Amino acid sequence: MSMRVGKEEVKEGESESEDVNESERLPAPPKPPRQTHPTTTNSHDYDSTSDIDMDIDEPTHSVKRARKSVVTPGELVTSDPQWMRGHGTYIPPSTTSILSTVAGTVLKTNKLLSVTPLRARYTPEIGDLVVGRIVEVQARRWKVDVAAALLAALPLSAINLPGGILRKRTAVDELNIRTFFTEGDLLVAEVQALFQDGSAGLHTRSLKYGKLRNGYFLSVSGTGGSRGRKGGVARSRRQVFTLTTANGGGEVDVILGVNGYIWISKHVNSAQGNKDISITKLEEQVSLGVYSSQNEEIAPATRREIARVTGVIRALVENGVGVDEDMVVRGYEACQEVDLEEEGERSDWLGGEKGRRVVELAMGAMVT
Amino acid sequence: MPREAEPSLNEREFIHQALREQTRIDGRALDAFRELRLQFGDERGVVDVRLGKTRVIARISAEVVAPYPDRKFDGIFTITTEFSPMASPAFEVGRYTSDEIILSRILEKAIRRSSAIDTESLCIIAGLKCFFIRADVHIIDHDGGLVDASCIAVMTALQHFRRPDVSVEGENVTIYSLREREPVPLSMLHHPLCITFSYYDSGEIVLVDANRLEEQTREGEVIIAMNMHGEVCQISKFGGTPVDALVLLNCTNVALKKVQTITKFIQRQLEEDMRKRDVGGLMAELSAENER
Amino acid sequence: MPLDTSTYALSLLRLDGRRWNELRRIHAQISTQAAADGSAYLEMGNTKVICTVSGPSEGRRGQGQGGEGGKARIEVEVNLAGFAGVERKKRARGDRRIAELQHTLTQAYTSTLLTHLYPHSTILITLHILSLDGSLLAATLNAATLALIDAGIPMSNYLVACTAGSTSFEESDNADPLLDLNGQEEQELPFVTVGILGDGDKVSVLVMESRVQMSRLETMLVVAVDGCKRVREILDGVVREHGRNMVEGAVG
Amino acid sequence: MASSILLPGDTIPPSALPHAKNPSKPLTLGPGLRHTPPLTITAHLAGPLHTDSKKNAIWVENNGGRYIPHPSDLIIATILSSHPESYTCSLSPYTPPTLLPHLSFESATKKTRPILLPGSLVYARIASTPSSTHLTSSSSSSSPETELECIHPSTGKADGLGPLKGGMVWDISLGFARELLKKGDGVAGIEGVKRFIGEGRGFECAVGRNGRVWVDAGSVGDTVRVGREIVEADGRRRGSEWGRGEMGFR
Repeated sequence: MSMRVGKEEVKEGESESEDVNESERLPAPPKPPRQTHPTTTNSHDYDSTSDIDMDIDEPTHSVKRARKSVVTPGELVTSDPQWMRGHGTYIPPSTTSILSTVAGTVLKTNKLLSVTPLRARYTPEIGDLVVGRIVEVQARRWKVDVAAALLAALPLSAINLPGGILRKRTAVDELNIRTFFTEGDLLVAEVQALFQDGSAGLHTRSLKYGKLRNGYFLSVSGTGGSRGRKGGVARSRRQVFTLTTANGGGEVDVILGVNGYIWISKHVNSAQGNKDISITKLEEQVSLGVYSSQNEEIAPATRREIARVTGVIRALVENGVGVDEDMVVRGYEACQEVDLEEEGERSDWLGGEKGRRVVELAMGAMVT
Repeated sequence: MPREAEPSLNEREFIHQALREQTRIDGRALDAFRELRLQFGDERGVVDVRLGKTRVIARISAEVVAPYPDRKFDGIFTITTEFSPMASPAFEVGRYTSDEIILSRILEKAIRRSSAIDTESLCIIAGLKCFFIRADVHIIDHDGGLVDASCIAVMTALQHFRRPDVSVEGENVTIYSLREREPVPLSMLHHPLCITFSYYDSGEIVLVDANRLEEQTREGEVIIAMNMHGEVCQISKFGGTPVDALVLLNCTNVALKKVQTITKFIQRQLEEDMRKRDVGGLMAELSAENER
Repeated sequence: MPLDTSTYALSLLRLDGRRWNELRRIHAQISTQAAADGSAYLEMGNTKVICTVSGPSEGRRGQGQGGEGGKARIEVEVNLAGFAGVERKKRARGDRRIAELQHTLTQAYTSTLLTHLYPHSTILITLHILSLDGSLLAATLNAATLALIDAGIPMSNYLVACTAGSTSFEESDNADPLLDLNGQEEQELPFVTVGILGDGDKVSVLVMESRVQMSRLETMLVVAVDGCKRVREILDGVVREHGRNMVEGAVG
Repeated sequence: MASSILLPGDTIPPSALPHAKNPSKPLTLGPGLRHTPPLTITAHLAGPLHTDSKKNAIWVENNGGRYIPHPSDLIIATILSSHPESYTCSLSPYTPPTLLPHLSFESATKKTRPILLPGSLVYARIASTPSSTHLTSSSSSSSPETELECIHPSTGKADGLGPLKGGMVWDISLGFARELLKKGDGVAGIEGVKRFIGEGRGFECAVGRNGRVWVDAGSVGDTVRVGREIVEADGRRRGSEWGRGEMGFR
């Protein structure tokens, strides 16, 4: 009796020849007596999808078309060995064909084939601007939730210590670590390094970064992440911008973290008008309030506009539109237009039908 | 806290390489079981099973209880498993590992659900009194193959066990002690046994009765329970690397041969034990008759 | 047995009017739960399952980091609603059957997902069974596959599952195979649950809990594998449909 | 050398003490013995008593199951994980994890150190054990964990220590491992192993005091053969004890 089973050739992705293969490998399903096989009703409904399968089998074809069409896990992207596999693909052992591992769209960069998932958790990349939340304080670093697979690390040595950039980190700072950031604090930071396991190292060594206050947090994660995915934050030239709002709301800062975390806050003119102040002076000024967790006074009108911007972003996400500076500005303008059209009692809630109108209007503005 | 040693990379690589060359590190053929030894206790229904270094003790006990209200005509039969930390550093008291859940579920499916015991025969008076047969399985030493060894232990112990004889007169039940009447064997409908297959290289290499090291390095397992008449009682392949359907069908054929061999071995051992007991047993019976 | 075979032999129609090789209606949706990283809702006939996936994310404290060998750990929680069956049953928390189900799903996805891409992290799959009418394991596997795709977690292929049964336990000539058993049929007839990876004959999960002649097994396996391929087509259609909506129709 | 079998609590008669050639050398008590001042020595392990008059040492041989690290023992360790400055290693399931500093390899610097994946094997020496009340722990440091090293602390040479590539590991009893490593026949105990293995075979091997033998004989078949011969020799050696220990189960 032999326990070794000879390996039969496995043919990948040839859906047409599947039936032939199967009968060689396993006996065909037996026919019950006096019974003719009804054709399977289900396969008819999905005939359209199998057309796509076949098109994609052609390597040259697939890459051109794939910008639009969706591949699903296990689908053959190409069997042409000239391509290199990138994210979202894999090569089964002892073959040269590249299969997709996620549902998404094919992306080709030179000879690199990758599949961008329709939706995934945020994958950190160096240089990303992210909004995060401190979840753990350790001896010389913080652990920050940035909606990635692993918590990011923010070392004590990678923050601006009060008293100037050039100051050395001391043992006293280590003891007072919670006076800078403590559990639950929100911050904006940049991804400085990636570790072996894919987790990110952050830094806040710039005036742009640091603790967040005076505002409102919004998460569009789940759709968050890279490459301008629909319904998430798009990587763009500017992730941080200031919006001049109507209705006496003043200026509102918007920070679009690439990780899908968004911060909308009252604009504070700390360094305004002191453009020619020396660096060290500026640092001193920074040290005063930068680690404060105390909100400043925010006028009701500003609060209302912060909420409106939040509503606009939420409406964009709900309707599957990528969020970037341009869209937020257009969305906000569209929102005002819709508000003007509305008569009688006005609702500030931007869900449902009104949200959809706002987004349509904003999208229309982009096309023209 | 003890922690079970994970096989080192060297060991993993070596075992794989050896299997590709049809060699197992303990020198067995790929389809060979380790040496199986059965030792019966003085008492009926106690069996000590050794499969290589793996050691399992099963003990059967019976008491008279009221049947479950929804199953008035059936006796009760349960199997409990006990993993002792002495068997392996992986086991802890009071913590259920997935090993334990799988073992108890497989025994449940292979023996109880496949009705190896005729539970109706355990009924004394419908709805009032029945036998409660309990099989306790203790894992004493763990070197792989727990499911196979435990199944052998329970099945052998059930066949070795004798329950007290009873007589019913109306509502009155008399349970005879061992001295009064020769106890009776349990009524068994069939004798299922479990065979665990471990596979490597997506099912290209299939082993039976893997030891612990082989279990730790395998890609997956298939546990097949069957009886010697070719009836499959349960199959469990809980994930693991996918294998070809044909490999699985081939496993059932191998399992049948193994089950037939082991069933015969158990039968022989039971008969031998009977003969040993009979010398004294016959004497006792004779002397009892003389007294009468 | 008598329940099914008696009428089936005459009409070749099963209790719910299906023929031997017909699947029940499969209805599936993905991205149903906004709060989860991935989610899906699946109906196979009257078996209704909702599944959410969270992760890969940093595991809960004190549980160690990730799985063994620098791979992501997969945790599965199955919750069988008290109202899922015909009678309301209160189930003990340590129900071994549920524990076994969780173990099966964990094992199946540990080898299907490309867990080495997410070292030190945990992927949590939560399943709620809202209504139960057979094919419990198959439905949970299918729902989890959809939810994992929605979460964008890389997998080597679809893991789809289906059940198949036989109208007789014995080795006799007039036994017919049946595809996709409902709850009533599962109680009466022997059946297997088969989960296959992709569209070949690669069996990832195989569970059979009934006693049956081994010659029956082959037929049941063939029918189930065939059913899995059809289930895969349906699920793939759902994913593509969803994908098209996300890629093309941003508004409306 | 082995004179009598001791049981825990037995007192060592003065006649059993080694007759030191050099009377000024202090008596060394090995494992299993406890000194109660002024002059009583009692056993706290069961086993045969061994004496060495050259070293003026006395100890109880015990084939106990659990390995307890002692400084300068040679062991085979499995890497569990890597940390900024050291690896965590496992010696046996019941021994607490030990540390192996990254720089403790031959010619290792911050930049060029061996990268060892979890599950790799290393042949190492125990550098220090946590300070304890053990009689033998004279050279222990105050580190809370056992530390390993793969270089000779003074010469900086590997002396055969370091990562083990390929091959296979077999478990043997602790007593057998000690026996193989005895008599200073080469570092890795290969001479000890050769006493039990037929001549005419080339193979590499390393014996760890934690009850593990690593063997690489080139081919799979030869490695299996050598490994099984060692394991069988171990079985034969304790065969008599085991045969008696086989209790009839009642």
